[in-house]
Amino acid sequence: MTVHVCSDADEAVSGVEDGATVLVGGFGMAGMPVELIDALIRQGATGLTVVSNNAGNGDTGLAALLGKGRVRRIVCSFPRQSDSWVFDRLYRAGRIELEVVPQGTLAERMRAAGAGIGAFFSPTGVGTPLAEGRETREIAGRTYVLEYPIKGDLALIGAHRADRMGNLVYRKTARNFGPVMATAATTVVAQVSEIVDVGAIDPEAVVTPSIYVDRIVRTGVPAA
Amino acid sequence: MTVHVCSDADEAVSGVEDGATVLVGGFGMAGMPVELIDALIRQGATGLTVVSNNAGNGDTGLAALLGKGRVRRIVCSFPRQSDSWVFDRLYRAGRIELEVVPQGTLAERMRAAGAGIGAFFSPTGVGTPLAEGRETREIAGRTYVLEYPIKGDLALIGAHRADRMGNLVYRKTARNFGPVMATAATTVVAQVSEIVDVGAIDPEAVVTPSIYVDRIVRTGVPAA
Amino acid sequence: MNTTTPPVENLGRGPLGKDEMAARVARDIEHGSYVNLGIGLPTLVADHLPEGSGVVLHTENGMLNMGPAAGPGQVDPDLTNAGKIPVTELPGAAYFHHADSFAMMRGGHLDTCVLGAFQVSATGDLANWHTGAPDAIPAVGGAMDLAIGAKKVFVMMTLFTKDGTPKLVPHCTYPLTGLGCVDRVYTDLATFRVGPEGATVLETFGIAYAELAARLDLPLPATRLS
Amino acid sequence: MNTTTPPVENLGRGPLGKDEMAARVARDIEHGSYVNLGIGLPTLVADHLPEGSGVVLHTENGMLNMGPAAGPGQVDPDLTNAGKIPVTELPGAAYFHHADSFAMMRGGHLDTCVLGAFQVSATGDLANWHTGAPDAIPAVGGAMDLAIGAKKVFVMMTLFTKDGTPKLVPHCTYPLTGLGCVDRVYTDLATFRVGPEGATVLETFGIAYAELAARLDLPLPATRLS
Repeated sequence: MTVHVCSDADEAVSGVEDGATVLVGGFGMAGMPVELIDALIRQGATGLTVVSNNAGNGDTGLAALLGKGRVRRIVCSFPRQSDSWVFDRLYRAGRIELEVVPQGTLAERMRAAGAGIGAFFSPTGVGTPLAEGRETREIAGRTYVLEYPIKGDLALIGAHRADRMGNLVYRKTARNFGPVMATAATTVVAQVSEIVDVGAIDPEAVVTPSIYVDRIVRTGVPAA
Repeated sequence: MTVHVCSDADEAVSGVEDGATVLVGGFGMAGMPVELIDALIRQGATGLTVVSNNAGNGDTGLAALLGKGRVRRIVCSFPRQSDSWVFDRLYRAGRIELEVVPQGTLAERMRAAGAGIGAFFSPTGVGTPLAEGRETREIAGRTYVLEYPIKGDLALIGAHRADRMGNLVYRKTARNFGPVMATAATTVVAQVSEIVDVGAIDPEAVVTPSIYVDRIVRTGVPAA
Repeated sequence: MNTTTPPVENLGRGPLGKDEMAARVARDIEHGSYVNLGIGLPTLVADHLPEGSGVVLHTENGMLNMGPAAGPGQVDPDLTNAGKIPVTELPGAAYFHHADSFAMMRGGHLDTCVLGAFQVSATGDLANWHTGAPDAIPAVGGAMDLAIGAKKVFVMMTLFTKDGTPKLVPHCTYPLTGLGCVDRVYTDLATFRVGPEGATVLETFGIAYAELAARLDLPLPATRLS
Repeated sequence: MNTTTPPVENLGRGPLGKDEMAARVARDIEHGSYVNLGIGLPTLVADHLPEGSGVVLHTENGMLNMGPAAGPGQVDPDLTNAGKIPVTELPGAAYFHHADSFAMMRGGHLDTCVLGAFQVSATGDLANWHTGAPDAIPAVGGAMDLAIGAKKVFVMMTLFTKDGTPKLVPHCTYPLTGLGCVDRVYTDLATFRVGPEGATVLETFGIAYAELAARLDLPLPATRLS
């Protein structure tokens, strides 16, 4: 349905319920929807499941959400980083559940959710601890593990530019998980640096078509 | 590996072996690589399996390839059209095998081949004759049918513009199957209306990255 | 609280013509929704969407915000709809490849899709791709993807074949396109809701409910829960 | 006809330094190939590709034709490599999202990927994501995708840990990243081929073959089929 152009990030994240599954874009800081995460902290929803590549860096953004105790469970590929002290402390204290998923499988499981695929056989992780106890199958001489979709109630993504219909383009490697998460959540919220008139984005260059986007909000260009 | 810029369509399709599986782009005439198909007819390979949305229109292009008796088997979603008389005649004479696949499943099976997915569960076609005798599974309350990848030895696609590295962009709905087929074949040949210098295509707007493209050839803009 | 509503009988008029059917479907398409109109009769619906409806049309060959059919001088062989008819592009359009286009459908992102049909069953099974004739060449195209590919699936068809056989049936006899996928059936004589509970009549056109029920070979309660 | 080739012993010199290892790997990367260089040691390989090699670097966070690390004044927070280091863009680059980027890897489209490792087995099993320490927080990132995601997988590592334990082993004791996925192992002391037939030495640096074989706990035939 028609995209809603929000006046601020607080409006953009209104209505998130306790226990929701939230897909959070970004790879490191590139594409990280910092203002939306800050607004989600103010909004107050708790008991969240967060799906994101990392488990927060430093003390801001996703790390701050974790630090406030709002996240019950995190699904990510690479939680352990030099500056993931907030997550590390929670994890070692047994105060957060962790599901580690190979990075490409994480992306493909969200793509499957967005594409209506019930499950898929992936060669990634076969024979490793991450596939232990899981269904495997040999197909044409190769072994695969069965992977299921990951669907969000909410996706928070950082894009570059939106038109007033909700078509999105990204910048460079900040594209990363945004276009995939936009297909995989019931409500998709994008923070962008610029909102332009309908017709100002080349239809050949649209990365996330408007159909996937529910709310957009213009925020300042995130600090480097 | 580095793309080869061919001097003509005949060079572009050289080396195709009898019995090869050839993915042929296009939806109707939009994106149909007519010059490459004509060159494939001259090249002479026979006993081919062709994967394409339609089974040829009129007497040219794919229909001509069929008409020459070079195609043993066709995998497509919509063979029967008002102008598919060449296919119709061969089919009714028992001189061509047909596998009918729902259009989206056809695209997704090629995507799976390109993405290294061993098989996937799709809701499309469940309970219909096209899923009869196939493996099904109920996942989260919905029934799915298991679909396998379709991989080509060769893909012939029609794009709009290439740079000299092989990055491709398309035009409007002529994009259709091209980007998917480009990921799903061992050798990918693209005919384009224009070859430009490296750097002349916006990296944000590349649709088929150069890694997927083996040979490019400039041909005239196909007649409407 | 559940209430029951009897069907609205629009008498003192004939059955709906094609354009009236299209207008009737258009009335049920929500403002700002994303819609796929199937080949044939459903294409007419586009002409009846009100000015400023904000409806965005999807064509499964890879486009959102498709415009009307191309007029003279507007034909571009690279820009067609799923029926291979030259069309136009509206501001805010987006192009994408076939895997992405059908992922959009299969993933349930379209709000509504409107399809033609040979038969629809009372429980919403759809048959619209194959007559089952033994010598017919099977051709499915995007029919099965569309059947399961929208939040709401509307069928638009005449209620009877030319020889008077009902197309809304207890069980489809033609090969199926999709199982339990249809939500509403818009016909020249009546509009129906179909689904797990069976068929109910929402309204009739130029025919009394009792006469309609008598001509159909299925249970058709006179009232429905709403 | 199969012939056998003894390993080349490069004596009269010490083991390879980091940059010499990187240069050695670079020599085996084909002109015009598409390559992913893992985080850490493998990143150095980029500096040793010859001018005009035509090699196109992939970074799994969504880019082809990545350029060198960003210099002062070139840093763009939206343009980083998989190690989150600011990088640059070369002409002919392309950006794509994560599902497309990992489809490219999983689908076997990269010609070569170069990875670091904790351990590699003689049959090509790779362990490079987890030390198995019970209190370690598991973090896999793209390691498992890379391990299976290229036509050829090269490992680049020192042959022994600091305390002298071999990292080329009969069977990995650390948790696996991938099964039978490594083709070649480039180390400071020797280059190996690994695979279903076990490990063979292609060349040594600053150590005689016999001494190398004695220090490793695995069968190491002195000749190989070629």
